[in-house]
Amino acid sequence: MPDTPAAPDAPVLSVRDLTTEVATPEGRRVVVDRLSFDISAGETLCIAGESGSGKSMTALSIMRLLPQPMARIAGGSILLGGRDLAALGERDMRQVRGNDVAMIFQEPMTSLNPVLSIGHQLTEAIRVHRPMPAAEARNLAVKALAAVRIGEPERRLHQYPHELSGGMRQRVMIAMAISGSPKILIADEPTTALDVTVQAQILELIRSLQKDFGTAVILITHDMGVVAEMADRVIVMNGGAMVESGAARQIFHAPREEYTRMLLAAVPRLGAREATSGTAPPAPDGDGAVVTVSDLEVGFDIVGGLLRRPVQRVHAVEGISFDVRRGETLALVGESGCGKSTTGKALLNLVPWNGAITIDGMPIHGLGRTRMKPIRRTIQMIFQDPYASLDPRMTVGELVAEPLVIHGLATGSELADRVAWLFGRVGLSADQMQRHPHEFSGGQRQRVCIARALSLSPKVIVADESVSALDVSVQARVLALLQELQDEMGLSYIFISHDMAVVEQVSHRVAVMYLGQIVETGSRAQVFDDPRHPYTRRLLDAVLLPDPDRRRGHFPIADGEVPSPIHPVGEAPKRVAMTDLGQGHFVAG
Amino acid sequence: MTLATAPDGAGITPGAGARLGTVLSRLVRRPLALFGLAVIVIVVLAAVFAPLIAPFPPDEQLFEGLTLEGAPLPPDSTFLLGTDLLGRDLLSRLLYGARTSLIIGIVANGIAVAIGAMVGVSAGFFGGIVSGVLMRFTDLMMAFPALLLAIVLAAIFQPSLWIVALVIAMVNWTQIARVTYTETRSLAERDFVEAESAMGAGRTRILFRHIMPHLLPTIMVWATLGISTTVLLEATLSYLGIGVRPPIPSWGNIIFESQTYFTTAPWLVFFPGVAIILLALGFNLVGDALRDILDPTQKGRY
Amino acid sequence: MNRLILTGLAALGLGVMPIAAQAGGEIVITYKDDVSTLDPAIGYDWQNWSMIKSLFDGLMDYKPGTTELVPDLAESYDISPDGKTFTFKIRPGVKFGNGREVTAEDVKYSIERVVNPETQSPGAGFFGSIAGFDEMSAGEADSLSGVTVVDPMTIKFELSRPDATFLHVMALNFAHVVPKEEVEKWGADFGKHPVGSGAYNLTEWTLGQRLVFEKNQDYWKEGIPHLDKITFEVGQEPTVALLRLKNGEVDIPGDGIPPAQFLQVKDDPEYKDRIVEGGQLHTGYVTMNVKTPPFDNVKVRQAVNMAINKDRIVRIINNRAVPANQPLPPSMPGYDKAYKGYAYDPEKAKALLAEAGVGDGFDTELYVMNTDPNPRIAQAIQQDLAAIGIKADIKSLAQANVIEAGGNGTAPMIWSGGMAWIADFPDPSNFYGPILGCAGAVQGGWNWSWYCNEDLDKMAAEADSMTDPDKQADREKLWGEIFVKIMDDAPWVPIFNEQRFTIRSARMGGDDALYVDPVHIPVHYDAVTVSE
Amino acid sequence: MAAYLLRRLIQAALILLGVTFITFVLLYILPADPARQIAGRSATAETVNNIRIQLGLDQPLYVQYGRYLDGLLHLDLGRSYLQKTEVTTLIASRLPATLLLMLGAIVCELAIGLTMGLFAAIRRGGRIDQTLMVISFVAVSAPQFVVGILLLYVFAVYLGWFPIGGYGSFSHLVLPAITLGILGAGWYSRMMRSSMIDVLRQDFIRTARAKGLKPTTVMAVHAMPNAILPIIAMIGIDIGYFMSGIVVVESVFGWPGIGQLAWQAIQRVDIPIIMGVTLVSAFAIVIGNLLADLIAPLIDPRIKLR
Repeated sequence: MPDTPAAPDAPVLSVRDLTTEVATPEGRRVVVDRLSFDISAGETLCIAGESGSGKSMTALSIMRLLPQPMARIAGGSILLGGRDLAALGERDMRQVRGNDVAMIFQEPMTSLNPVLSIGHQLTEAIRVHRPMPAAEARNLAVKALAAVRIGEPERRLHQYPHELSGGMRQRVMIAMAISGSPKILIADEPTTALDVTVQAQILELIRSLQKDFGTAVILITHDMGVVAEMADRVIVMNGGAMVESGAARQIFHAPREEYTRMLLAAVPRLGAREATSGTAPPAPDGDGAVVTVSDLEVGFDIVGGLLRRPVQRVHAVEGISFDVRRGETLALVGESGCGKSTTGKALLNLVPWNGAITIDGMPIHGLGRTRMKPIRRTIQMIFQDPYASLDPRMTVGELVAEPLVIHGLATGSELADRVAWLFGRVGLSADQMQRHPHEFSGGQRQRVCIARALSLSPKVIVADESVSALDVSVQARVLALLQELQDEMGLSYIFISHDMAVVEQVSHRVAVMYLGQIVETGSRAQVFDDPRHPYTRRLLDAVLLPDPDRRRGHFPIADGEVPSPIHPVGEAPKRVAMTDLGQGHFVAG
Repeated sequence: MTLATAPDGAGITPGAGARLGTVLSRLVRRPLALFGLAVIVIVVLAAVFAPLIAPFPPDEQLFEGLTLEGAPLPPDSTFLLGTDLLGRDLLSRLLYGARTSLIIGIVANGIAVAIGAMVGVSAGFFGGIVSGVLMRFTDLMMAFPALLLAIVLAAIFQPSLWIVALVIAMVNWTQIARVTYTETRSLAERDFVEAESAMGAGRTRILFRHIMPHLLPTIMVWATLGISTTVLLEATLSYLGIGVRPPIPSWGNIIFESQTYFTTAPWLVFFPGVAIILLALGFNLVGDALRDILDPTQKGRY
Repeated sequence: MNRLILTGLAALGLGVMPIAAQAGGEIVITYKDDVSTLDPAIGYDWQNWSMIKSLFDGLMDYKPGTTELVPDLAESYDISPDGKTFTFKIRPGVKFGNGREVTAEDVKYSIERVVNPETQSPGAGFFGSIAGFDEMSAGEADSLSGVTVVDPMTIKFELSRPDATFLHVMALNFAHVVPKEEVEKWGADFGKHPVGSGAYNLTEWTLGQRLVFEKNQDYWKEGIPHLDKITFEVGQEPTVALLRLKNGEVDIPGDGIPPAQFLQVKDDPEYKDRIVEGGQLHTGYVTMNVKTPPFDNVKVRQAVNMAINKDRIVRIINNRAVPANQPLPPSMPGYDKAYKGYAYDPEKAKALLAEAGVGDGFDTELYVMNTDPNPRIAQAIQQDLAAIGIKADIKSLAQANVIEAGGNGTAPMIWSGGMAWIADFPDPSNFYGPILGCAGAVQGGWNWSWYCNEDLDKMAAEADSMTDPDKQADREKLWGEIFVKIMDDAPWVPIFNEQRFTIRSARMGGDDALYVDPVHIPVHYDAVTVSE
Repeated sequence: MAAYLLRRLIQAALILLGVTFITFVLLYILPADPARQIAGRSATAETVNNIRIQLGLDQPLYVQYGRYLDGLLHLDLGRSYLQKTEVTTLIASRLPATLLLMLGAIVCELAIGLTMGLFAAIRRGGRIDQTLMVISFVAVSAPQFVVGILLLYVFAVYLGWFPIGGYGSFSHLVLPAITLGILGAGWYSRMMRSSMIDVLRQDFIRTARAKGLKPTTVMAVHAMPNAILPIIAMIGIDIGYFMSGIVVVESVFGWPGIGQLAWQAIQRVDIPIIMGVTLVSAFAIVIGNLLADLIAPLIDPRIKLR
């Protein structure tokens, strides 16, 4: 390999035939297959692909942070300024990490050390490659925090990760990454775990930093919206190999490969509902509501003092009312902490609450486990994280059979038949029943959850962020499945989500929640076409469109922390008053 | 906590027998686990067939087993592992002692783990007053000098193997209770437990089917580590008069009886010591392997 | 607590031994247990016994290394013909550590202090023969009517009954003289701040670590003590003490040679000359509760006596004892040399059991104290009993629990080791009353076989009233008869008489007998010397 | 915080009360008579009874206990039956040595155990790991007496590096502390290993490595504090274990700790001393646990004291 002189137009990083293997009990498996690409200064390269496509492995290969001892680079080269990172010793590699190439990770919650202060983690990153007095490093740290638009940077230095919101932590991660002025910044799904508005801020931040520092950015994402928003060039990966690469515009407007087209087709697009959704919302029929909620309040006490009396109260849900009719999908939309999931749990009596809820005509307030049991056959729930909500020690067959066993609905061969049928219904094959959840992909696991929820033939399903952790193509298929089941069985859904594009696709009616209260509610058309509440508009603005020609442009990066729902005991937050805009469209204020 | 599945899982899961078979075959494929299993099997066989294998009765004080000055004999062709301070054949005593030590190691430790896990799990799972009462009681017992309890029990009851096991269990359960308590609390917060509730599963079911199995790894560590300390604790109790009744041998009391002689008769400490260490190691190796095998999420990982 | 010298030769030599030329020097002695108290009224374990003797003096003492009584604080004494009045003339000019002279008042005060129930002295019972004892110990009188201060230097004891052992009693620690003002100053803590008229003064006591005795410069005996300073280091494992001895850091391991190292040391040419062997007034025995079937049958008890292989038991403890066949140790006056006892004969034992109707054997319990080698000895006994069909469960417990089980009669059999009777003074009576007489066969008593023979009690009373020194031989003979009669009833199995073995550093001087002194255990601190 | 401390201290007081009560009841039903121990073997039944009355042992349990509690309120633990000395004096004289040995032992345990656990975790599954695991088992299973004497033989008698037992200087402390350290290290190394393996899997370790930090820094600064958290609770428990005394090691090394005092008292049913030592060790356990709970938030800021 000839030495590449550092010419102005020469690529900063040049990857050639990179091959990475992982050892499995079944033998070696190639996870990155002869991948080659270049990236120049100031350029943003997006590596797009779904889970298992090898995109993260690529990033870890470049950083040489592959999980040891199972994974290794099996071939190829990674040229950075004339050095081949793939062949570099660990000691030299340390000089590269953080200095030449920096990385930010998907999970800001777990990627920062919980026991070290922000200041420590930041100054450490600064001083590791440039020894300097502590005070000087502190100044640089403050500057770095300011650069990522964190307010009161001085104070933040003394804070710990758990005291910051997810968005803030990701900013700290970015500050840490840029503090060494790296030539290349690798961002592995930097916004996936964040709320939409925060995601928009972070992307905006990366873009502006890149502009200021001329850093080359390798952005790894499964979200084609993010790709469209950010990429100069795109690499689409599947199964470890590159499927297609090219300029962003070309990929989005003239994809050459079938896989790319499929990927793009699966992306939910805001405002495209007529094009994708074949089913029109059914007219609300006359037989009334399956679920009615009125004046629901959920709060948690924070105790303290000598006698452990409540001193503060988290007002998670603060007096909301809605109803859901048969065959209807009501979407509860909002960002983390707005109370939408808590509402979902209250519907199943999983948290203590006040107010009134009736499920299929039965009031459920104060029902114990036993008396609640029959009602659970009417209402079921699908959780956000299909992996966490399936007991990892049981086989999926057992898991799907469980509700039937619990309710004593089937035994023996009847049970087996029923489970097999459910498997078939959600698109899984019955011979997979004896496997454990971890042996399945995310989409398959969510299908297991759906099969489980369906097993009792409920009338209502609460779907709590049920598709947000899935790849787009999988997401589309799961959504289609839900749609199908609704059409077939007349199910009602309470669809809890933060993703406006998805919500637009599936819902009949929408309720936007903010700080435990509903700020706007109405039919899908009303909310999406005529959003009245500023928060609704902000949510809509934050949605990324999978089209590089329609980039959102400027989004305020302000250090916006959501106000806290915690109040001292006896001080309830102010209830918002709803204004009726007619035809079921209500807005706060 | 059992390997078997509920009867209504038929057709969805393989039967218990089949599963035990798979577990065993997986176990045997790991060299370390195989070694551990072999040690345990040998000890169990030694215990069961002690009357057949042992060259002498374990409690016979042989005239030729002591020198004229009353010193024990080092290993030779008659007494393969030497003799003890009363002229008894050490090998025979070790073989019979395996019975006591296995029972103590498994039963006493088992009871301790069971009580500890029960208290910890109940406190962690039910919370509220139950948790308050149980954990304060645990604190109390932890702060209480165990030795004193043992002495009083010794003076009140007829010391027998089962009393010994009970006393050891009383002494050892508190730490396990603490550990399982913490772990249960975090398990109870897990999503899948909530999912089970949402589905209508009763508390019992959640507890037994969904929480207990996850405590297995932790319990396994404590159970295996506890083996050797338990065996030695029995020896301490022997010393206080609440151990197994002499002349019944246990590995622990052989060591304890002769530890001051270890400079003059090292075999009396060395052989039982090695036996205890090997047994503990065996249980630990098998425990480690079982933990990996029984945890489906670990399957296929290195 | 007294020991009689076995090697009569050494005892003879000692009487004429000149005071060693070397004076001065310091030695180190170790003990495992901390010293509990140095109050002569309280201290009653074998460790503090001789320490107290070196800090305090009584009216009587023994010649070093022997059991020969000699006047100590008493210059002379006089016994009335009826043997009921003892008058002592106190040596003038003897001073307490605080500088005050010892007077007859002090003697009276000291003995009344021991008898006073509030002192809770374990030695009160020894003064039972003094007139007025019962009143005082019942709390009805403030003083002993039988003790009179004749003049500041003369004290008179009147007894309620003749007591041949009274002079021995006056040599007991409990009769040692304490200064009233110091006792009152320290109150209950006197035991930690002892002030006496002995050869040494306590100059340092760091609890749990060490005690330092320094020579009493004003001591009345010329040239005594020889040593300037003794340091007692406590809390030391005997095994380690031996290591330190070998290293030259320790002069005498107070707890003796640990059994585990005994043979090693004994056979080591470097050390075998430094080992001193001596007898002690000790018998190890097994009691059988004569109130509990089947031990209520004398044949069963005799069978047990025949079943136990004492030679083997002696071998187990490395021959550090001699097999015994009667309660009295061989060196005790009254020991019957002709008596053969029950020979080891399992066959005959079985036959006796059959005669007693328990030919198939029976189950019983053998209580034993839980320190080595006692559980081992118990196991040897257990095996011997098993050979004749008696299945004995061993209950190995803490000392206090065994004593309790013996005293309340729940223990069918007890091996006495570790708590065994070591005589307080060299007189056979000391081996009878509490442990074989009717007086001890009560709730909380020390007669663990609950053997009570009224006839023998009468004989014992008769023997003890023979105070005339000329009748000493008759008295011993009478005692010998009593013990032989006891053996006919066989409430005990005498197992062995233990020998004492001590080791000393090379620089320690003085006669061997001083290191196995029958009274000053382990060493006669006042009399030993050190070279350098 | 103040409220938390106050509540914990009240809890502690209740636990101590419970411990004294149980101990008292146990000693009450224990078949051994302290009066007989005091009276000695020459005593008549009358004398024994007399002593029993003087000590109030003839009173019903609740009266005796009430009296004990009353004394406790005035920090009076009573006088030893056999030594006649105040229990507070006896315990106080042993306390410095016990505390010192405890400190030394915990330092050794942690130093040896954590290092072993750390290396085993880094080399998980490798030969070093397996060797260390066997060593930890030997350590857990080894009798204290044997380890103590062996160390004494090698380092004090043979090599002469340390004194043969005793108390007073740092060099006296080394061997007993190491003896206890070796034995405790078996447990700590196992705990450290599993805790460390957990931590090394965490994302933030990858972040730290991505910064280009040296492996030692990653371990010491990022992994250790996280891994050590579950171990702190264990130290709290250990404190109690050491405070109740380690008879064997104390006597092997001639260390004037509480253990020997307690052991003698138990053998002779010296109830005031047994009660006193029990109380002190229970107090130490309670305080140890409290300290562990107080230290935890200093290491992990996520933990809140409520």
